[in-house]
Amino acid sequence: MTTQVAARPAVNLKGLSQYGVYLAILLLVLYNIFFTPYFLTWSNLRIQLIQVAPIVIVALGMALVIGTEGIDLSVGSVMALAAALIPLYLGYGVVAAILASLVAGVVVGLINGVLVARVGLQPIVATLALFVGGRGLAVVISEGKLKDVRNPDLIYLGSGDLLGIPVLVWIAAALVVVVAFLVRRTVFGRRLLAIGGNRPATELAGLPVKRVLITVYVLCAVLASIAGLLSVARIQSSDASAVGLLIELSAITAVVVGGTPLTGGKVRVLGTVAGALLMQLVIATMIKHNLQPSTTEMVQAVIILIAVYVARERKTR
Amino acid sequence: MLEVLDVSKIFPGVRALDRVSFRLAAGEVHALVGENGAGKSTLIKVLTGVYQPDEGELRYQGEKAQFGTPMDAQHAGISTIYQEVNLIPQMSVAHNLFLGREPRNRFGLLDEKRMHHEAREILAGYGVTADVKRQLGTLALGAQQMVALARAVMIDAKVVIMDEPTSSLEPREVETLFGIIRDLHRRGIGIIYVSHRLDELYQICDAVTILRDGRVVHTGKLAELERIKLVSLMLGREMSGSFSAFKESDPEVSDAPPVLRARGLTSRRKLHDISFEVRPGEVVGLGGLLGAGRSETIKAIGGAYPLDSGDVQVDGVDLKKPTTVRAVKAGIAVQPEDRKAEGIIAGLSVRENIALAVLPQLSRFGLVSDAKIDAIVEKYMTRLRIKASGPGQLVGDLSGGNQQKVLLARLLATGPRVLLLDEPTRGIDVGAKAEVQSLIDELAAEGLGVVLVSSDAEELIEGADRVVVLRDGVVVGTLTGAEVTTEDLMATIAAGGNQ
Amino acid sequence: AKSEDDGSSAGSGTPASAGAQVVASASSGAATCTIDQYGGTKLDLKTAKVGFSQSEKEANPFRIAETQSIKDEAAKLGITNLTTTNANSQFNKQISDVEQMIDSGVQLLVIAPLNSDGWDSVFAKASAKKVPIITIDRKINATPCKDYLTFIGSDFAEQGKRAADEMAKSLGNKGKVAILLGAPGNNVTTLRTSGFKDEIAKVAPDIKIVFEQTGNFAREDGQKVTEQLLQSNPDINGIYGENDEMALGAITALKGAGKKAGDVKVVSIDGTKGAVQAIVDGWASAVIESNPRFGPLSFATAQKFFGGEPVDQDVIISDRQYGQDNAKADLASAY
Amino acid sequence: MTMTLPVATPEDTRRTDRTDRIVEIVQRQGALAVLVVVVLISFATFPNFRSFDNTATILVAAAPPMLIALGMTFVILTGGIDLSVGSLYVLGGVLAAWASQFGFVTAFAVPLLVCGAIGVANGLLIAYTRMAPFIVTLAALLGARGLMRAISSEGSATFLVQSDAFRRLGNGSFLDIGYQVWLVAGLVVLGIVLLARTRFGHAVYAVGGSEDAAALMGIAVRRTKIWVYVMSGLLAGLAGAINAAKLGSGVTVLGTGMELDAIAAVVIGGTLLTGGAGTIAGTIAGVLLLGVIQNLINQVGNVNSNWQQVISGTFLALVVVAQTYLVKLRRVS
Ligand SMILES: Nc1ncnc2c1ncn2[C@@H]1O[C@H](COP(=O)(O)OP(=O)(O)OP(=O)(O)O)[C@@H](O)[C@H]1O
Ligand SMILES: Nc1ncnc2c1ncn2[C@@H]1O[C@H](COP(=O)(O)OP(=O)(O)OP(=O)(O)O)[C@@H](O)[C@H]1O
Ligand SMILES: [Mg+2]
Ligand SMILES: [Mg+2]
Repeated sequence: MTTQVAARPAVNLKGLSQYGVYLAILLLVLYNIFFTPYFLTWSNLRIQLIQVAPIVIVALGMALVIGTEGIDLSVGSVMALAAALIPLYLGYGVVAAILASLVAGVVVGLINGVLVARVGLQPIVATLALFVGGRGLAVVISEGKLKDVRNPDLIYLGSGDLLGIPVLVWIAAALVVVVAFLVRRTVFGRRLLAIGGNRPATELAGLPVKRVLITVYVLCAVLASIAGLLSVARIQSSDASAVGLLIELSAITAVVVGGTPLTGGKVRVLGTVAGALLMQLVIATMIKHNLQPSTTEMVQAVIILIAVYVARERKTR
Repeated sequence: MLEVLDVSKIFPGVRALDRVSFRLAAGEVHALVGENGAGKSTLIKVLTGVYQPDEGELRYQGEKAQFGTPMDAQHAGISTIYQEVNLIPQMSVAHNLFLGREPRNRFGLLDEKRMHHEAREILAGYGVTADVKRQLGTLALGAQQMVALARAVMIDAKVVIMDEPTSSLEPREVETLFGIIRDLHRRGIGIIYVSHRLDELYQICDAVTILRDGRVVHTGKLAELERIKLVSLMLGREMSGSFSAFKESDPEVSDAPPVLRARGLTSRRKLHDISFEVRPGEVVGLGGLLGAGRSETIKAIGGAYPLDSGDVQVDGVDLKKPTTVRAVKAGIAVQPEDRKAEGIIAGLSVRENIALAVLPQLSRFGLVSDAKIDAIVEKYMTRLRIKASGPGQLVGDLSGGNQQKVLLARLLATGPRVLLLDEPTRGIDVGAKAEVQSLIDELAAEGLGVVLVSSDAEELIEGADRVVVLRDGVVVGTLTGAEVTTEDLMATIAAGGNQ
Repeated sequence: AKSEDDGSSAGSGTPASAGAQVVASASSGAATCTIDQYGGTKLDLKTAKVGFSQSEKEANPFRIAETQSIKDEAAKLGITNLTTTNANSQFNKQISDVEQMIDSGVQLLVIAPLNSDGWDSVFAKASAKKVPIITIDRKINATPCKDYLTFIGSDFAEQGKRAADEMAKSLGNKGKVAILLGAPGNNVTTLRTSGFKDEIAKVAPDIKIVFEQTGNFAREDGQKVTEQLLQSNPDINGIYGENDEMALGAITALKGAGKKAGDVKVVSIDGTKGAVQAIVDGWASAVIESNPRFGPLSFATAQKFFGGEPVDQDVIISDRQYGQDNAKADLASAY
Repeated sequence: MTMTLPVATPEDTRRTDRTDRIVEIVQRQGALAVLVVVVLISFATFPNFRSFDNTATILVAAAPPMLIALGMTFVILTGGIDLSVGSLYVLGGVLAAWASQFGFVTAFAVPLLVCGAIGVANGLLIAYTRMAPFIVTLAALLGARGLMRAISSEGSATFLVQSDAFRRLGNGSFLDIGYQVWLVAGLVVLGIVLLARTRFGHAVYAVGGSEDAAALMGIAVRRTKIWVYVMSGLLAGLAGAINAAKLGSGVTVLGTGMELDAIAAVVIGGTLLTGGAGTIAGTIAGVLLLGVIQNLINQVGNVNSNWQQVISGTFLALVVVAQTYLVKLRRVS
């Protein structure tokens, strides 16, 4: 029936909701250019990109999970596990250490995925268990000790440059491209969105829903473990009790502020990157102006609300 | 009594109501008809305060009225049964019945005893005998619809509005409903009645208003309007002959080996040793009352309902323990009963919805090929005459009939051997219904096996070559031949009960 | 598993005696407490039921050394009935941990409190059963010898003050300094900040404190904040880290920003191995120690108390400090 | 985050009501069943666990989380979530301690007013802007914590409780059970009555069951939503206040992760995160279960703090999986 598409009166509004995050970033950058000394320098941009990289990587995985109408609280614990394993296996070389930490991600992802897809737990609860237990396990593995890492290859990942741009940023950018490609161009991406849109319907259509869901949780955990190992490389030490603390909230915020609805069925990869960047800039601005934590927190609250309000889905049906 | 003048309602991109005027007289049963998406439900929602009109005004009992919320309308004496059961499935039957107006004791607390007692009494009058403490969701849809009806009528209403109340009722329940409507009619209560089933309209309605594309195209006495004329007005084009699009002639059913063979399907208490087979080109109907287990049978074959025993064969190959994935691979395509909850993915485009199940075939190394997808989407959109602004339109924005066609397109794209269709024409208008029906014929003619479930007895008789009748999860008979009538079907169902 | 250091770290075990706590003020005029004043009965510590409540996870060198020291000393003294709990940084859990130990009949409580206030309900319970409480490392704001027996620990304000002295010395009394604050709301943070600021104002008014941001006592946060700091205040001369972890993070940030050792003076508090090593390497100027080895002093105090001798109400330990002169030599005794 | 669970599947109409109800009770009160089993085992194993004092300690410690979980139950029943409760809890405590200098009544009034107001803000935003509750209350979590830090000079100032009456409420007892426990018990009973026996309670279930249907049935959906967030805010503030009374000061280093504990307790208690089904009795069992686990770990004694987390996490997973299994059993049988 609806052979419609009569002139859309709300074009401007819609544009605003699509590009709200980018607009917010622009405003914040403009503010900083005028009011923050030394803001417009390459070294400053570099620091911001380096600092945001781990959050972006975690948020990418989170966006995939949220696209299936799920949520993953365990990402911080996965980072801790990955971090805890690195010093243990660094003796075999950097490749072994990285593999060990990725395996940790795979295992956690499998557990989450099976709990969600097969046992049928609600994602927030399924991942809560590993949120609590995972970090404990990581600290047990590391015997509660912070361990310095000196392996030059690993440290290169965290603080080296390639063609003038930090390796860390290259890696994050590459992962963004991969995930964007995954969502837009692959069968897996389409299936993921379909599950988020209507899981019973997807199941009845004969799609391997459980397999896709498990894969999504594994991907999310593996991305988190990459973030974990990169954090270790950057801090040049492994501290299982601290790495990735509360990152789940930052990641979820980045995803949602970036315009991906928590109700699933839609993933905005670039928006997610922008969301993370926005929150990073907010924090950087607060620190540069030497504001108190109380102010920082309240301003963050307001910015999250405004960004999400602008980007919220208008209910049309 | 209740009147709207020049009301318009605009949704982003659609003018759902365009200067509609409508008048309900006291004691009148007024039919509201129109194609899917004509604006019937929207008009009702405007009348009852769910939506505020963008233009025009509302008059109630001679005075200008404005309802901010459905609650306001209810207080004013306008009671509504909305399209699709709108009750709370997790709550008990009694709580649903009284929600928002529960009886209270002198401490202001709910009087559960009284509530249960009264609920039992009221529902008995509607032929519902289930335990009122049970979760509503565990009742058959028909019973749920009766609860919704009871809820709407039990308040002291002056106007009762019913949006497609019969789409999930069985014939006996429809009779009960009509009894109630006649009673309301006698008491001088105005009734607005929306339905796609034309027979019903002529049975009980006095007046009719026809909507098309959000505009009123006709209003007047129903008796003065011929059926054929009514349909033409609705569709905006001439309709000729029969309303059922099924071809009269029975196609040659070959004695080729069956494409689908279900044997001894049994599932805890719900299905008992159900066996039947479908040959290529054959349409097998599943008959029975609501709750007979037809939907479960279909889902079981499609791998979506757990079986305790029994097996399913496609082209002689056994599907060991059917799962949805295996069933689709083997060539079984299921169109579920509940389009919104289990069928379409409303937030995705027509294109994505159609391509969903065949993505692996349309891709290489896991990468989708846009060209291939476009080709297949184009093919089915043309073939099924899907009306959408383009392949990119969200399915949730389509009319019911077109949503149904998108769903069919998804099934057909998988290149199935057997189609299992559960209520394929529920809630879609006569035009779309005819299209879907002729499509079923066409597909069968191409050699597909089709299983058809429909609560509409006529559709079943005309559409199917053979009807397998179920009752309480047991096969109680099979009707074959061109001479089968609705009466035969009813008789078999009834006889099944006496065994 | 095989770590980077396997094979080379054979000699890392610290001798138990190294770095033992020393009481600072043995001044005879200080207030004391006896078992008669406090109430309770004499008993033999060996057979007594002892409870130790740790506040934070054993996930950093300070807490690990602290808990270990209590356990080791108990084992050494032959105390068999020691219960330990850990509140995982949740204050309410620490309160109920302690209450539960009182319920189960402990006769001596050693508490490393997470917070200085909020102990009312514990005191009420403990005083009803006359269980002596020794608080270690952080002081509780209450009446000694009544609510609790005694406090053993460092003077945090004094630590801040000493850090300020070292900072002033290494900067030659002028320059711009940034503070990496500890976790907000923590009285360690508060005291180490006020001690530092007051002393700077007194001894080196030409030193400007231009930047104060929290690093939550964590290395990563210390690094991140310092990175931002170096962008907005490239001319910074000194960084005061309220613990070693943040200072080490700051040093990583300094390295990342292309600074050389000694360009920016770093002073911090705690005395962990990593920080002392940083002095040896030239990145840090000084580290004020906060000694976590509370076991021997705690049990010695308890033994005195149960034996009827008076004990000081405030046992302030003297913290050492590490600088260029002694860092190398004392590295082994850092924790 | 609201996963669609198959909530109600059609069941055999012929099944007798009684079996239906017994199975349903076991399913619904799975947490209670687990709690009973755990308590019985602990009774047999740990002599100290049996003591009256220990029980009283568990109950007192469970009082503030119980209030928070009570509010959370209402919120989750409507299909929402409230992440701000941990922050409101700390804020409530700090405000109560500060306000106690003006007397007993203000010590309650101030935190209730402020936390209630934040609840109103949560509710309004969620009801009127259709923003996800998760994100609105996440912002409130940050905002409330910021506010708490702002009034306590970045958390460094601890207000001491000045009112003796207020302090007594925290540490006094009646029949050897703390006043707080009585207060909480009273509120829980009120909550149960409110949920099961009033129109508001039924509206809460209806909104969680199906928001659209509830609206069409004439339920004031927005008002119901606003109220549950107000209740959640008020109860979190009250929990903070009674905790401050117990501790004797407005401790600022509390409350992180409290919201997740509350959510875990509610879910362990059998309430669906999708809303529409669940009971307060289940929530109580959930809170007590978490408290008992904590207590048991201490009873075992000398468990490394890091293992404690591992054990808690594993236990949580086991309980929830067991719950789900019970639900499935019910569906199949
Ligand atoms: N909330 C809404 N937002 C946007 N468009 C809407 C909304 N509700 C209805 N529409 C559109 O308004 C038109 C009229 O819809 P309505 O539901 O009133 O049709 P109907 O006559 O009841 O159809 P049916 O017979 O399928 O029930 C359709 O084009 C529909 O897509
Ligand atoms: N609360 C509900 N919400 C959505 N759909 C429901 C609900 N309750 C039942 N249904 C659906 O309605 C269908 C009809 O239920 P019923 O108990 O009559 O069994 P049935 O065997 O499917 O009936 P039929 O033989 O007519 O197909 C069920 O298959 C189920 O999918
Ligand atoms: Mg309609
Ligand atoms: Mg059916």
